[in-house]
Amino acid sequence: MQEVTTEKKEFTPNIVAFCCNWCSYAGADLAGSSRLTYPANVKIIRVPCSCRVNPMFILKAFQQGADGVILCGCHPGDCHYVTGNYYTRRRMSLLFSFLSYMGIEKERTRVEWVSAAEGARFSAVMNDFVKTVTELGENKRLTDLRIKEGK
Amino acid sequence: MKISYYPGCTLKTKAKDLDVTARLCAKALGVEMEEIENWQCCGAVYPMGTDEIATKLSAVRALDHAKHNGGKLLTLCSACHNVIKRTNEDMRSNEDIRFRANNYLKLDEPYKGETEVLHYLEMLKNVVGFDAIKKAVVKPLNRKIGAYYGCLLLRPSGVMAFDNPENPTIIEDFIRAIGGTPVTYPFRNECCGAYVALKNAELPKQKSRKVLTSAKEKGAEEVITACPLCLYNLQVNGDGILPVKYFTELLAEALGVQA
Amino acid sequence: MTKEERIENIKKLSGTDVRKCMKCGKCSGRCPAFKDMDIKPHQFVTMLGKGKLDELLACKAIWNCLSCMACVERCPRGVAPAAVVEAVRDTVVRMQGNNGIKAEEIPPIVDELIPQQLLVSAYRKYNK
Amino acid sequence: MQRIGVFICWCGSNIAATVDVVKVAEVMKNEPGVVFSANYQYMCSENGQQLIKQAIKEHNLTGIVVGSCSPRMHEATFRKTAEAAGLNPYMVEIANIREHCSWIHKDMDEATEKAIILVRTAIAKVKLNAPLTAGESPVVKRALVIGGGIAGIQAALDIADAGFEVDIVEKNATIGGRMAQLDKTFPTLDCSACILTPKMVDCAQHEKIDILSYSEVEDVKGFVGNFNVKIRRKARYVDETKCTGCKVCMDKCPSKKGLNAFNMNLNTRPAIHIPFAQAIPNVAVIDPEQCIKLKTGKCGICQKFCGVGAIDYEQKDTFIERQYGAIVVATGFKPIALDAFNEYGYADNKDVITSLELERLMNAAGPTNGVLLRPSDGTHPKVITFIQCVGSRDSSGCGKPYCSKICCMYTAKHAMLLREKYPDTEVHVFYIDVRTPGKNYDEFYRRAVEQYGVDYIKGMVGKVYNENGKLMVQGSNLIDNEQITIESDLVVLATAIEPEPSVRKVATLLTASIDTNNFLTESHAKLRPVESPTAGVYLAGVCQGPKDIPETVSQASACAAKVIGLLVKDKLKTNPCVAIPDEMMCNGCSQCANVCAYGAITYVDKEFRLGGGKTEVRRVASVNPAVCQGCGACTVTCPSGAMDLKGFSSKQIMSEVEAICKK
Repeated sequence: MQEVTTEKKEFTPNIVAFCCNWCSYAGADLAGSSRLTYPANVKIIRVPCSCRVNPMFILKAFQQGADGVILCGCHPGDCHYVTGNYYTRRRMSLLFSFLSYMGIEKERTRVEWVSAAEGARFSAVMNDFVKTVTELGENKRLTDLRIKEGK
Repeated sequence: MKISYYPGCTLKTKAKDLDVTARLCAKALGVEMEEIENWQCCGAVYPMGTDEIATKLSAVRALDHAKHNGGKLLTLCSACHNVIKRTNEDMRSNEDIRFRANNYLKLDEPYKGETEVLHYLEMLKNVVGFDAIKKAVVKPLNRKIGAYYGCLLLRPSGVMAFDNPENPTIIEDFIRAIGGTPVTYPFRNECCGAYVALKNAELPKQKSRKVLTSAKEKGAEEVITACPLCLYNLQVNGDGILPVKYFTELLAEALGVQA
Repeated sequence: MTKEERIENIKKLSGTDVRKCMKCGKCSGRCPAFKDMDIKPHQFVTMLGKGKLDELLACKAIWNCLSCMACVERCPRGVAPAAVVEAVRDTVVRMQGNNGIKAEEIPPIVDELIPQQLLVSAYRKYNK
Repeated sequence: MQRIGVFICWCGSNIAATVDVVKVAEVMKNEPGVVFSANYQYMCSENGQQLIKQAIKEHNLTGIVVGSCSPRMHEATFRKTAEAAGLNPYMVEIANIREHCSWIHKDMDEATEKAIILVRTAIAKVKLNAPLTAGESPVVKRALVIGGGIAGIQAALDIADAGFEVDIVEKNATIGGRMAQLDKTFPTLDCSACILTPKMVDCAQHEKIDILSYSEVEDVKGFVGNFNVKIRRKARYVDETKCTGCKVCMDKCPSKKGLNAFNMNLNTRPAIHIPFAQAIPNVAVIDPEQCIKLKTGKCGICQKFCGVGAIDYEQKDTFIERQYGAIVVATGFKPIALDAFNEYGYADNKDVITSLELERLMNAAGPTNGVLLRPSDGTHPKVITFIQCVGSRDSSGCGKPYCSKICCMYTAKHAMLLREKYPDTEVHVFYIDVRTPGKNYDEFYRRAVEQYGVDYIKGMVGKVYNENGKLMVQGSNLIDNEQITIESDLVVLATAIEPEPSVRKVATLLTASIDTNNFLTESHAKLRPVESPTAGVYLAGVCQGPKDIPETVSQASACAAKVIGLLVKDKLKTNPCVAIPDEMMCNGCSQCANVCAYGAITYVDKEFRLGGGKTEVRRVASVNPAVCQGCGACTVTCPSGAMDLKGFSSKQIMSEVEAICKK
C-alpha cells in the first residue's frame, strides 16, 4: 500500500459525461475549438445517441466512485435518430425518481440538451454541473467501497 | 362585480372629472370600483435607475393590497398605470428589486407581482366588453373623434402589453362602441412633451400643436385621452386647435349618466 | 468615486448594455425632443461606452428628454437609450446641489390648471 | 491476448503546449496490454501514419489507440491507416486529447493527468473491440430536388446532365421561384426572366427531369442511397396532360378578384389561372377558395370553354411513392411579415411597399406593365425613399438577428434603375452599413452614388407617416448629427428574408437539423457547406442561409456534384456498428422492434437445439444491418439484455466508465 499524503486537498469531483455523437459530442468539440474552458474533471464518453445510455451505465459509474453523471443529447425534436432522445428523456426521468427514492441527491445526475452549435452552452452546462456536484461533496452512498479501498 | 381601484393624486384634484365620470360609468355597466385604503401617490413617473427601490414602494403597497382584495388593480390615470404596471413587472421578474422591496416592506408574505394591473380601458374591453357598451349606449356620439394615446399607455410595449405600440386600436374600438367615428392620425402615439413643461415651456407647445394639427388634418372634431397631464398640456399649449376631453366624459355622455 | 467607477456605476444604473448598440441611429431618428437634445440619444449610448463622463454630466439633454420610451421601443438591438439618459440624470441629481429644478422656482410658474402629476413628476425627475 | 499500440499526437503545439505528450506516451508503456507507445508531432501526416503502419506490422498489434484531435476529425483517417497495415479498421479508438483536453485546460499537470485518463479509457475500450466489416447497400440512381426555384433548377439540370434521373417537387403551380418575380438582377442588370426562363424550359424538356409541380413531400423513409418518398400531388382541377395553356379559361372565368400572389397581391387574377406567362408547366390551376363552381356547384364556364376538356372539378389529391438515392433541399425564402414594424406605416399606407413589391411594379409583366406608379393613386412618384435593414440585424425580438445579405445590393440596383429610367426622381437611401462584398459589388453600389446621384444617408428611420398626402419619412442623419424628415411619394422597405416556412416540415421528415432561425444546418460551416449532417441530404440556396443568385447557383452546382458522386456508386458501404441480438437470450417480446425508428428489426422463428437431440422453435429478433442506423435505442429497451450494439457494446462502455472512475 502506498502512503497517502495527509495534506488536505480541496475536493474535486469526478464527473462522467455521456455525449451523443451528433450533437453534444460535436458541441463539446466546438467548446474546445472555441477555447471555452470547463473543469478537467469532466470526462466524456462518446455514444452514438443519448438513447444508447443504459441506466446501468450510470449506476455503474456511481458504483465505481463517480461523483456526478451527466447525459447530453440533441435537443428534443432534433435527434439524429429521429426519436432517440425522447426515449432518453423518459428513461432518465424514471432513473432519477428511482435514485431519489434511494436517497441519492438528484442533482448528481442530469440530462441536458446541447446542439452541435452550442459550444458555449456545453461549457456553461459543465461549469454549472461541476459547481453543483462540488457543493454536494463526495458521492459516498452509491460507491462500492471494495472498489475504492481495494486499490 | 367589485374591482380594487387606484385613483392617484391628480384624480382627486385637477382631474376629478376623470374620476367621477369613470366611477359613474362603471356603475352603470355593473362594475363597482372600490378605492383601496390609504393609497399613496405613485410618484407619477417610473424610476428607471436599477437601484431605485424606495421610489417604488408606494406602488408595491397598492399592488399588495389588491392582491388580497380580488387580485386585480384598476388604474385610470395613464401615468399611474405606467408606474404601477412597470413596478409590478419588476416585482415579478427582477429578483434583486423583489428581494430589496420586500425587505423594506416586511409584508406578511412577500409580494411577487401576483396582482393583475388593469387599465380602465382594458376593463371596458375585457371585463365589460365593447359589445355590451354598445348595447348600453343611449346617445350615440355621432362625431369624428381622435384617440390620443400618448406614450405612457403603450411603452415600453414589452412590459405594458397594452396594445400594438405603433398601431394601437383599443381607444378606436372604444370610440366605435360609443357610436363615434374614430379618426386615426399618425401622432396619436407621439409624446406631447408635457413632462418637461416646467423646465422647457417651448417643447411641449410644439409637440401639442403637432398632435392636434395632425388629428385635425385627418378630420377629427375632438380628441380624447386618459392622461390628466396630456389633457392639461393639449388644452393649455395646444392653441385650442381642437377640444380635448377625458375618454370617460364621452362614455358618460353616450351612456346618459350625469355627474 | 473615480471617473471609471462613476462610468461603471452609470452603466449599472441604466441596466442596459451599451455594447449591443450597432450605431444605426434609429433612436435619434424617432426622438421627439431631438432638437432640444444637445447630446442625441444615440450619442448617449456611444459616449457612455467611450467613457465621456464630463460631457455627459454637463449636458442639457438630460433635462429635455421626455422619457417617452420611443427610442427604447424602436431599438433593434434591445438597448435602452432613455435608461442611459435617466442614469446620467440620476447621477447628476444625486451629486449635492445639482437639482434640476429648485423649490423656489416653482410657485411663479405654477398656474391654476397645472395638475399635481406634473409637479410630482418634475420633483421626482429633477430632484433628490 | 491483445497487443495494443498507443500513438500520442502533438498536433504541433495544439496539444503539446498544454499536455506533456512525452509523459503520456511513457506512462502508457506500463499499461497492461500495451506493447508499443510513441509520440509524434503530427500523427495525421504522411510520416505519422507511416509510424503507425510500421508499428502495427513490427509489433503485430491487434488494436491501436490514437491520442489526438476529435474522432469527428480524423477517426476515418486512422482507420484507413490501420486497414492499410492489415489491421481491421474498427480496431482503432481515438482519445480526444485536443478539443476535450488541451484546448480547454490551461494547467499542464491537470491537462496531462486528464489526457492520461482519456487514453486509458480508449485503451480499455479498444481491448474489447472486435473486427467489424462494413456491409453494403444498393444506390437508387435517382435524385429528388425539393423546391423548383433557381437553386432547385440548377441542381436538377446539373444532375440530369450527368445522366441521372431527377424529380423536382415544387409546391406552387409552376417552377421558377422567387427569381421569376424579380425584374433585373445585380450586378450586371440582366433581366431576370431572360436568364431564368431558358433554364426552366431546359428542365421541362430534359428527358431525365420530371417536374412534379403543385406537389409536396408527405413522408420520407429510408436512408442514404435508398430513400422512399411519398409525394402529394395536389388537385389542380386541370388535367396536366391535356391543358395546352391557351388561357381561354382565364378570359372567361367570372371570378376575377383573387389576389395575384405572383404579383405580391398588387393586382388580381381569375380563379383559374396560369401564374405567369412563362410558367412551367404551362398549365392552368384552379384556386378552390375562389372558384364559384367548387364553392357553390354552379358555374362550370371554364369547362364549357376548354377546347381540350382538361377541366376536372372532381380531381382529388393523389399520392405517389418513389425511391431516391439522394435528396437536395432547395426550399428558398420569403420576406418576413411586417406586423412588428408599424413605425414604417406599411399597414396603413399603400405607398409604403416592400422591395419585392417594387420588383413587380418595375417589371414589364407586372401589374403596371413596368411603369412605376404609386399603388395608392396611380401617379408617378417623384421622391422615393428606401429604408434598409427592415427587420434584419434585429435582436430585439421583432425581427431577425442576422443580416439578410441581399438587401444592400438590390436596393442599390433599385435606386440605380429608378434614376436611370426616371431622371426626374429624387432617390434617398437610409442605411446602417452598406455591405457589398463580392465581385464587382462595391463598384456597383458606388455607381449608384457617383453616376446616378442616389442620396445615401447614414442613419435609420424612426417613423413614416402620412401628412397632406405625402409620406413623411423621419429619420436620423448620423453624419450630420441631424434629424431629418423627407417628404416622399413612395417608401420602399428592404425587408428581411426568412426561410420558407415549409422547410420546417421538410427538415423534420428528413431529420435534417435546423438552427434557431429555421435555416438548415450544414455539416461543417467551412469544409462541408452543402451537405446536411444527414447522409444523402444536400442543401442549396437560402434554405441554408441568406444568399444571392450567384451564390445560390454555385451552391446548387456543388450539391449536384455531391449527388452525382453518390449516385455514380453502385453500392454504399454501410455502418457496421449496428445492433445485434443474442438469440439465446432473446425471448421475442417485440420491445426492440417497437422503439426502432427505422423498422430494422423483424422477428423470425428459429429452431434451437436443446441438447439430448431435442429442438425448440422460438421467435427471435433479427436486425437488418442495411437498415439499422446504430442508435442503440433497442439495446436499452431490451428487458433481457439480449440486444447489443457493435462498436458501442455495453461491455465496452462499462469498461470506459470504469477507466474514468478508477483513481
